[in-house]
Amino acid sequence: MKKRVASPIVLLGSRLLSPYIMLFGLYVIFHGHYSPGGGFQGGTLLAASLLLIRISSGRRISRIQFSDYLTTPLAVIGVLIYFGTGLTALLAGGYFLDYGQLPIPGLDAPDLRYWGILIIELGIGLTVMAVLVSIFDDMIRGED
Amino acid sequence: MKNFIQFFLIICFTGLLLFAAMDLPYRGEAGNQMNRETSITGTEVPGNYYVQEAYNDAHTNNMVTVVLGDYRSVDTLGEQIVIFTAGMICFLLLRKHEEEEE
Amino acid sequence: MVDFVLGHYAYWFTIILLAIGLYGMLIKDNLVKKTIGLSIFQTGVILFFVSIASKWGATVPVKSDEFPVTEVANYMNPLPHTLMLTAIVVGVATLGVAFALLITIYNRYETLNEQELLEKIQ
Amino acid sequence: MIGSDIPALIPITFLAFAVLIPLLGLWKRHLSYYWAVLGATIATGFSALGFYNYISGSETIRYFFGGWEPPVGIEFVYDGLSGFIVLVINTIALFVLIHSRLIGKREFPGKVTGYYSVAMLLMLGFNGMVLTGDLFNLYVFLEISSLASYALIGIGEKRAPYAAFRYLIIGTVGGSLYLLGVGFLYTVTGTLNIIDMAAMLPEVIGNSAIITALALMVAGIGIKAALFPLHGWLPDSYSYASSTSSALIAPIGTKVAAYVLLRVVLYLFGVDIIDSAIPITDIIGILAGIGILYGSVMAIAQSDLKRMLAYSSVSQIGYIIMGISLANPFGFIGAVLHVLNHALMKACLFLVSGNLRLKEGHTDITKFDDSYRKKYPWTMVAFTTAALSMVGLPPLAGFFSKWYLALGTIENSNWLLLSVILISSLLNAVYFFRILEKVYLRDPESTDEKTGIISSLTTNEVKPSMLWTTSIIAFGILAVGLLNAFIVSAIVTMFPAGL
Amino acid sequence: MELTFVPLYAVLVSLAAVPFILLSSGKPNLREFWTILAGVVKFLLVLTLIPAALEGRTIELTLFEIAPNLPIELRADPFGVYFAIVASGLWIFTSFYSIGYMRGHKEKKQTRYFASFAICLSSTIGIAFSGNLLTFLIFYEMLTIATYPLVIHSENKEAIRAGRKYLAYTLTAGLLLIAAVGITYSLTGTLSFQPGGIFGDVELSNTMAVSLFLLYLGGVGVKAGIMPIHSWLPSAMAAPTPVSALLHAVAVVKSGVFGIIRVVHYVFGPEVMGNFGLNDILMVIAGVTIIVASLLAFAQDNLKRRLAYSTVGHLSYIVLGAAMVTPLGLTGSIMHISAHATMKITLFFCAGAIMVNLHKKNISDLNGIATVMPWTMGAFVIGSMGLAGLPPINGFVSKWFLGAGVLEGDMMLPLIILIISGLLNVGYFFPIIHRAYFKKGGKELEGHTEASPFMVVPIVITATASVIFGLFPDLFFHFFELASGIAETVFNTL
Repeated sequence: MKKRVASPIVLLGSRLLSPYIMLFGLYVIFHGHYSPGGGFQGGTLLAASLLLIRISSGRRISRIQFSDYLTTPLAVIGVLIYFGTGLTALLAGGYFLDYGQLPIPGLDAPDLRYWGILIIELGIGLTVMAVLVSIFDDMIRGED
Repeated sequence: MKNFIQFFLIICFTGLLLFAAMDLPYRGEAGNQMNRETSITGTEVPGNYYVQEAYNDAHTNNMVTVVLGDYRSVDTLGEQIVIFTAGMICFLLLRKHEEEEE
Repeated sequence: MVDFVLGHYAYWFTIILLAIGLYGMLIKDNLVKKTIGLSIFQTGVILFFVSIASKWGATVPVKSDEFPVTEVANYMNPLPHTLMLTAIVVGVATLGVAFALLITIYNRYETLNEQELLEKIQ
Repeated sequence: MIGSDIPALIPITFLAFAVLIPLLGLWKRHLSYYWAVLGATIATGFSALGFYNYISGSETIRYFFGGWEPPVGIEFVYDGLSGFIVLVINTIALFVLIHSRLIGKREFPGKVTGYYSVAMLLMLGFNGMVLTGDLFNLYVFLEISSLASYALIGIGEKRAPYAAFRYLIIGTVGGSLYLLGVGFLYTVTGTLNIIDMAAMLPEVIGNSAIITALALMVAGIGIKAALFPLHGWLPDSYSYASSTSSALIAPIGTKVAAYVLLRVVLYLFGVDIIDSAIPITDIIGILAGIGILYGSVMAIAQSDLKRMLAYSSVSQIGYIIMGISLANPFGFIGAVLHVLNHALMKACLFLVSGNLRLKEGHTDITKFDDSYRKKYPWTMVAFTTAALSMVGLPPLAGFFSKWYLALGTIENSNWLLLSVILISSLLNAVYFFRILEKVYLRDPESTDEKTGIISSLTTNEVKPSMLWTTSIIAFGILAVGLLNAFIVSAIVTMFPAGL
Repeated sequence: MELTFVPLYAVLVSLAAVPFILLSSGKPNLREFWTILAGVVKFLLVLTLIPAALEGRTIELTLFEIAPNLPIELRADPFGVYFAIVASGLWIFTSFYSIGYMRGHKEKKQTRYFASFAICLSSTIGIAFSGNLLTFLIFYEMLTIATYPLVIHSENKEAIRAGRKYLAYTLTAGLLLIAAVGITYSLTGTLSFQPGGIFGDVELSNTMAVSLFLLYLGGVGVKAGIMPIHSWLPSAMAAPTPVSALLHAVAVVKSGVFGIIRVVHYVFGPEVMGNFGLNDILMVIAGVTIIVASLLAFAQDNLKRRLAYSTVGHLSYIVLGAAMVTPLGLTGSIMHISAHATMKITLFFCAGAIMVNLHKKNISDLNGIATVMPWTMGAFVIGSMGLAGLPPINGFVSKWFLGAGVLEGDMMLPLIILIISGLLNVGYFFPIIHRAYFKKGGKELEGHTEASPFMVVPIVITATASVIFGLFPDLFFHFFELASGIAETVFNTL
């Protein structure tokens, strides 16, 4: 790349698109219970919105939006959300990942499962987003 | 010569798959094993169970989500680990910390 | 015979995809093309799974009030779809690792052509 | 309480540490090693506890994830066999990880955090593969372990990434073939659970899709296990990878794949089907035989220690697969025992090569001489023990797996494979005694011509953490040899139905 | 005294000495003290077993199971005790002799030498007391490995080549033995040695019996030096002379012939041997070996090589005796184990003494040395006379019984072989004696005297022992009584 900043039109266009893609990604995650969708699909869309900015604006600006030091912790947190949900169920006396045993008062087993699935989908979405961004970042930097 | 062996390999592979087609059930027929009510040995067929019980078990309309998130949640955890592994691998292969503290 | 061919029509495409993928991996010299072949090969497998999930006259596996869930024939089999979500993610991860390796290879040898690479390694 | 959760706890431990290491690595990077060792220790503790429970009479544990009974849900099956393999691989991994501290500093500085995290993921994948009772779940864990091993191999010498890339291509094809096989099986039976499917397969035998599925699965797993014509990725990968990676992957990776092959052939399809309907065992028996000879011959031709060990792995895997292909009790005992023995021997040998590489900077056999014995006396004792065991001299461990395999071939009246076992022992002797002769006899360059006294050489043994792990594994080879009656009597309780 | 554990102690005592030997590597006197101590203790332990063996009692000790239904089993039956007496008794002499030889020769790496020696002896006693084939196999392979450092001791090119050859032969043999043992196990379900064989009720096909026998023969025959597979033995003469003496006249080769007798009479049994004509095979091989080896011995100028070929020939006497499958033949064959051991060790000791003292290896250089080394050459004369079968040396006794066995079995061919080979023995030993006594020595002999007492005393003792046991075979150790008792047990159980 010769110039540090690419064409302003591209930058503007992607800045315009990015929030909508992100919003759609969140929709896909949360609406996964009722229509095709879920954590992976939504997480990919979230990553796409971040990567769009990264591609169009270069490293310096995109870091302001989403620092590349955040990716690994976020990915770990995503895994930990899933893992922690399973472990909670295990500690509450059920099998690992048995959402029916989650210690949330006032809900019966099917509803607990409903919420359990939602929680893990969030975790997945977070991990997928963070990992895809981190792969992109690593590849851009090359091997140093 | 080398190419010949490789083409031969491809042809063999294709032949094997064609051989499998002889007894493979037709696409989309209701009588296929995985679409039947009970299996050969009388156990539950998972595909049917998912369709019938998914909503009762998790109050979720999307059966794929229930299978993914609940019935086969270990697969999904594994899948998340796969993607996490890919991230860690790119981190490992491509990035390096400058200073090594002790 | 006609029944046989028509009954398996999706399967024939699977075989073609698998053969193309294998061809790409075995014959092509460029490592990126090999990776593409690999991807096609995996896609062939995914296509196979998705194709066996179908039932004639059934709808997508999202519960809707028009079709009672007690009648299994109303819905496609959700299991292969779920499995393939996983397989797709595995494929993506594999591609990611493959490209990371390709980058390191390129950094060291400045080529991705297998013949040149082998010469440089010697 | 904890006993029934063990099948889940072992992989969970690895998972927890795999995610904690990068997180804590942000805080203090050099602690990663200790976290990894801690994780491996806990997991080994669980495996030992589980196997102890099994020995003292507890039943097979079927762990239903999410509380869903198979075939609806996914289960982990902790029976004697999987418990045994899990214990073996985790113990080996623990020792290799303890051994790895200085190698890490030397061979991949600045990458320890990622390295140990990926190593934990590798072990997670292997444990999952061994424990799972679901065919598709097995694929997922297979891919986790494969991806991790590509990366661990890619960290190494200059040529390592290319070796890793080739392994990636071949390995992913293997995974896909396996998945395609699972697809055929699912199409015909409608289930993915191994126990469930094993009950159905006798009903549909003769179906061409099932035969193809078996062929595809054997080929796919055979790639991972480096079964003879599919072994092409192995020598490069093992010889260019960093010492720790090869010490971790060589003893464990191919063994786990061989174990999966055993599960598929003897448990999923079962002895009856294999014996009567499908002649797959004859084919893999012959392939294993060729592989044994080929690996040994190629090993003789190598001048680099690690490369030689890699080819020797090809040959030793052949033993395990031959044991499976015999499909009789002695063959089974031989195969399972050889998983343990070969894991110990190969781990010991690769650790020795790691020690040498750290100290000398190379593993070139032609440069070995008498000074090595003076500089690294205990390392060389460990090497000698492992080498003699590889040759199959009693009462070391290697002899006994050969003994049971030989009994297995005799029981099948398969004289060809019997002679393969014997000939390959001789070939092993050739390539190991070649080194031993150099190490103990060849006068070093630094010898004073006139007096014949080696000048200025003192003991220069590796650090205790490396020395002790190597020595303990070497001692383990002897112990397993002497105590193998106990192990075999445990293996006898693991027989699949119909044996 | 409770004897149950004595065989175990006898095996372990020299193994236990190994750490001490290794630890005291800097102090030669202390190191050699351990060796001697272990040797004496081992010998005394073996001696305590003699009374029981004379009564025909077998002391059995089953250790832990090393494989299901296959325990490590030690069994001191008369035959085992017999072999153990020979091996452990001669170890003491060899130890003394080694000290003299190694110091006289200023060999390096003496610690390794003595340690390997101790392990060798443990393995040999282990072989003697093995109760089943698996135990036998384990000790047999241990012996192979422990001998290797001894063979290559001088570490020159020739020694290394000899070591390779030795390993190639013996490891192959070990593998054949594994195969044979495996087949036996799958046929009979047991591996225990039993007088009269373990194939009692098993249906054997002809091919199976013959090929199994050939496998066994390949397995134990290599160490016994039977003819087509003997060539490691002359090569291994590159080792220091005490090694040649003990291992190639006593431990290794005798383990081989011990194994052959075990296989013939305790695994196959006389009946099976006869039914399938296996004894004929063995007899032909042994006969050919005796004649050819004796002829080859003529061609050797190197003294040790000539002795080696003589060993090959004499080992086949023992094999021949076993192959006759008659009680007297077996007695003679067992007697020849001890007879040949004492005589051959004398001869090797002499060769070593000449080499250390005069640095002479070849027979053509030996002119007139009897004047310098009278004691040594006197012993040499006794040894060679004994090997030629002249009374009153113990070689005569054993040959006598071999001959009697031949007559008992009504076979002509072995008798002819025995006679011819006796003449050949005289033929190849006589020139040596002739040169030593009747030719005039060169100038280089001046100033030399008899070798060090460490060496001469063992030589004289073993030579005397040959004569004494020739006159009184039942003295001290009751060799004859034991041998005939063994033959009785084997053939009574028919």
